[in-house]
Amino acid sequence: MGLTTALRRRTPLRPLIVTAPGGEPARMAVERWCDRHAWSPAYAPAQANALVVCGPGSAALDAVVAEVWHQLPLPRRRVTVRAADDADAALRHALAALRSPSYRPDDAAEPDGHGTGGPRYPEPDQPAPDLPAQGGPGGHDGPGEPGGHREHGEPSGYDVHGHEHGGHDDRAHEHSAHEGGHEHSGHEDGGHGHGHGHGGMVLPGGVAMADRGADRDGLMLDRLHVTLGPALYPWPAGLTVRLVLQGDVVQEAAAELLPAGPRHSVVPAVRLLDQAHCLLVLAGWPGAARDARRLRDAVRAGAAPTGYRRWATRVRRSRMLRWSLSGLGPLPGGGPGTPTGAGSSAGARARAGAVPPTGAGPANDVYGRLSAWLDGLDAVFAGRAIELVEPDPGLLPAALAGGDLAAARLVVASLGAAPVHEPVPERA
Amino acid sequence: MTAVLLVAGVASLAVLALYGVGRLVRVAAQGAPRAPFLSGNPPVEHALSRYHVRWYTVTMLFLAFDMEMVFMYPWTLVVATVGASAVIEMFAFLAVLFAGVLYAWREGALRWV
Amino acid sequence: MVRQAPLWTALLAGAVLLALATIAAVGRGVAVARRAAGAGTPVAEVARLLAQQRRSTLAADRLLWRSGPAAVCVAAALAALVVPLGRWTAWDSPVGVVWFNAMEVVVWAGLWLVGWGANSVWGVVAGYRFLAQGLAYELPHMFALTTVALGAGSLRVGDVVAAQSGLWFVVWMPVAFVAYLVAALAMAFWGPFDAPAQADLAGGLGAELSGVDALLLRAGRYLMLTAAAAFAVPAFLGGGAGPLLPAWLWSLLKTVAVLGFLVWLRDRLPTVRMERYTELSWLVLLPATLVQALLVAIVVLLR
Amino acid sequence: MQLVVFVVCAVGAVAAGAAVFRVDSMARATFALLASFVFVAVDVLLLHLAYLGVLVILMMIMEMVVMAVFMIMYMMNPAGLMPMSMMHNRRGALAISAGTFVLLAAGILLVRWPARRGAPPAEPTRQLGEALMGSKMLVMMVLGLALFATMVATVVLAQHRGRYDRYGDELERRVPDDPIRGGVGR
Repeated sequence: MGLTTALRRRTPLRPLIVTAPGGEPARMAVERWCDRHAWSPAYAPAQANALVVCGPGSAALDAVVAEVWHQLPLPRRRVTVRAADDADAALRHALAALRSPSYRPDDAAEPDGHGTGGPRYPEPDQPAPDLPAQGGPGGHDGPGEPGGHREHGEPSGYDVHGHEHGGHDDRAHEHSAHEGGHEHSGHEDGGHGHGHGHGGMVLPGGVAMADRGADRDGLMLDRLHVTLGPALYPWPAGLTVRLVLQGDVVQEAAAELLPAGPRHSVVPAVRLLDQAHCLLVLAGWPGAARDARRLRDAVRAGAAPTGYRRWATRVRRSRMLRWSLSGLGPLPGGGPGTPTGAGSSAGARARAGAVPPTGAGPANDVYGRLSAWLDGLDAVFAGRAIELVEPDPGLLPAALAGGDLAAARLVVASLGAAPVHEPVPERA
Repeated sequence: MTAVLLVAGVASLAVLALYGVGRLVRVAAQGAPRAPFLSGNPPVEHALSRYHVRWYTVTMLFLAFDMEMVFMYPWTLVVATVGASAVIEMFAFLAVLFAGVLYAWREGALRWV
Repeated sequence: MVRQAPLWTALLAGAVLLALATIAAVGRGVAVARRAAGAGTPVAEVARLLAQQRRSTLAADRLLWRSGPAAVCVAAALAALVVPLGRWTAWDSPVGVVWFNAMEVVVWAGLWLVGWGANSVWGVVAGYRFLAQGLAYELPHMFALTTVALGAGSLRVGDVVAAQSGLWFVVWMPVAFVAYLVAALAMAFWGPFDAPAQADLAGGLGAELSGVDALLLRAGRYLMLTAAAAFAVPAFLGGGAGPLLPAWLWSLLKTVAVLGFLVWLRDRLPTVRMERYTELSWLVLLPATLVQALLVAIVVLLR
Repeated sequence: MQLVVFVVCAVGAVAAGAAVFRVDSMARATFALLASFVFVAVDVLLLHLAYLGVLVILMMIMEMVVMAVFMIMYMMNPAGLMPMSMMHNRRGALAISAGTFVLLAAGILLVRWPARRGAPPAEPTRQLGEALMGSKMLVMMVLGLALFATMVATVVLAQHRGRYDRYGDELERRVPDDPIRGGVGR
């Protein structure tokens, strides 16, 4: 085990950041900390070795966090960063623990013992798979070690073919889970339209098979229910978007928000730079995203945003960014068939409510919204005061439907707070 | 040919060796399967379902155009010896295929979602 | 000019490929950190992934899932086999150009398997996204390779190098060279073509991989990028030709230069969305490479 | 050495081919078929038909991946998660396959194979090119037209929205009306 210790002494911290509502300042501090070490945050639990929850906890978020925590591979560490000032100490502590030679997988919980909810599985409204016979929740070693029992707990419920394990308990569990799956998959189209009729069969892992539904071309296709958020990075804090996918195309979308957390007075420039950072990360432009993040951190620290001009010019001039992002997530939607540009007239925009006035020229798509942020930033750094309008999650379903899964994340990221100010003339 | 078998074998062994090293130094054995990542929500269905691709016409265009590579590679060897007729024949062939691509483009086969 | 080397050099080719891929990863680490200390990042990452627990997902197709990254790594090593190092080549195949093409296509199968096996929506979408990418980049890539073979009148990589003794192919086949570089990025799902492993899909192909499995996928990506950069040297940049220095060193230097360019490009460009790129590839890049091939064919006739 | 590789690949090809019908998952079935083709390709390479062997690998990977796309789009339970059988009409299939096997085996044994005359060409790939540009030109041209017909036919059959949907009934629109814009034009 000497080699393991030696290898682990060098391990970087790769946090999966979960932001609670009101936890944005903490998240920015965590990102800044990672940036200083040149470590990029993880996008999924498999890639992470630390789960960093930013901001105050809430019951709704705790359940989600417990589920994600369960998916993190060992070695892992859980960290709660309630406020921006805690970030440095908490993360250094976690890193030291991950690197410590005395690390044992079992003391993987976070030090302050926060969060007791075990992973919900497979459905919150279903009988828990942790039947007492398998030493389920009773196997908790204490409130400070959520998920720790999974290392030796019920493997059979998760197996590909439950019947291989043969146990009588397994059968009972899978059957109950199966019924739950039916309930869930049936509620969308009001019936069990299973093309393959698996009624009464053992479902692998207690999860249902995808059900069919009509798509917009009049075909019957398998539809997949995918939930984005709240434990996703980068992603607006507390937002949950439920999607119905066929292939990778979003057929339906619904959005909901967790109750708002404590409000922080946010400098508009920080907010806009942060949004631009998230959007650029999702647009796959790491260089520009990094610069946006550093500018944001400089502004937060009260320093001068040196290099803003260069960065803004680079983003504006990028033809590839315009080529990739324009036409995505048009607002207001008349359905996927509506062409952008001509359709987003001022009247239509007014109907949609809090849609940012993006100036006369650009269409109200992802690219247009990014341009509006840049215009807002120009105004701020030119010394003018601007106001931000909070985004309206009610706009999301129309903006998401008809796009693909990747576009969905870009559209959500683009619907951040928007500046209201005298529109700066668009430089083409 | 022997070199191919040798490299394929050694590369596969290297992959296995990497797994072996991982086995020696890992902190814990591979645990029970986890639910796939869905932002902290439990899965409703298996992701492995009938996956509807919307670019299926592109696959057919691709296969048709791709067939022509069967001829194109040997053709490159004999252009110099056969002469102008080889070039004219091959590019006539390609022009016919490209006309098919243009038709497909006009019908919107290269756009999806 | 390029000659068959003894059998053991086949292993040397693999070792050189691995070394160059490591250089690429180190370079990437430095580029991300924007300081020399970033060079340690890949080493630390390897250490982290080796020690990390591997994981599996619910109802995953483990056989297919695990064979994907391994297939990509092995294919990259096999693709590099036909690349001559200076005056020597480990395998002087009469159809070296086609061989490279075939090994590069293994990535299609490998990455789709990685995506499919995990039973995760991110992976499945990412795997299909790579196929869409493959359908878009492959034809211009094939025509670029054909143009090279046409210029040399041979599918043997050694002959391709010999045919460039007067003038490098990059000079009179610039369109093919550009198409080749675009395909090199796309086959390694690198730079602007990293949509299958991107943040918007929570890491896509790698969304459910940890430990050695994740390490292999990343290694396969760097190996493929390196193999593609290495093949550009005999195909377009005159192989080991150059003044003063020995031929093998020129081969290495040119490979590092191409590789450095590809790695540098990563931070410069945003990801290309496939529904945009497909149309561009079929309507602009494909005819452009066809015209390039026609021009080269005419030159070959007149020569 | 060659014999060992040949036998391994021949047996592997048959085994992988048999696996196609033994596995539940469409993905596994497709890739078992691909493995079978790759084994065959290695055997072709052993016959010193370098181009054909490599071509089989190249084409079959692309085609099998495309096949996987279509299989998974149409077949239910594509991952084999639910128990099912791909066997239908066992008895008939058994009779047909046994009959075919006997016929082919009898053919191998009964046909008087010609003895080799002359030496194999030094460069079979070049021979192939010469044949294509010479005596087999007609074949190639007919195939070109067939491929063109394939393209047009698939587009006609598969494309949901054709040019009249995109450009208007009189084809009067300058820019097409698509659900999402493409990479060229709008």
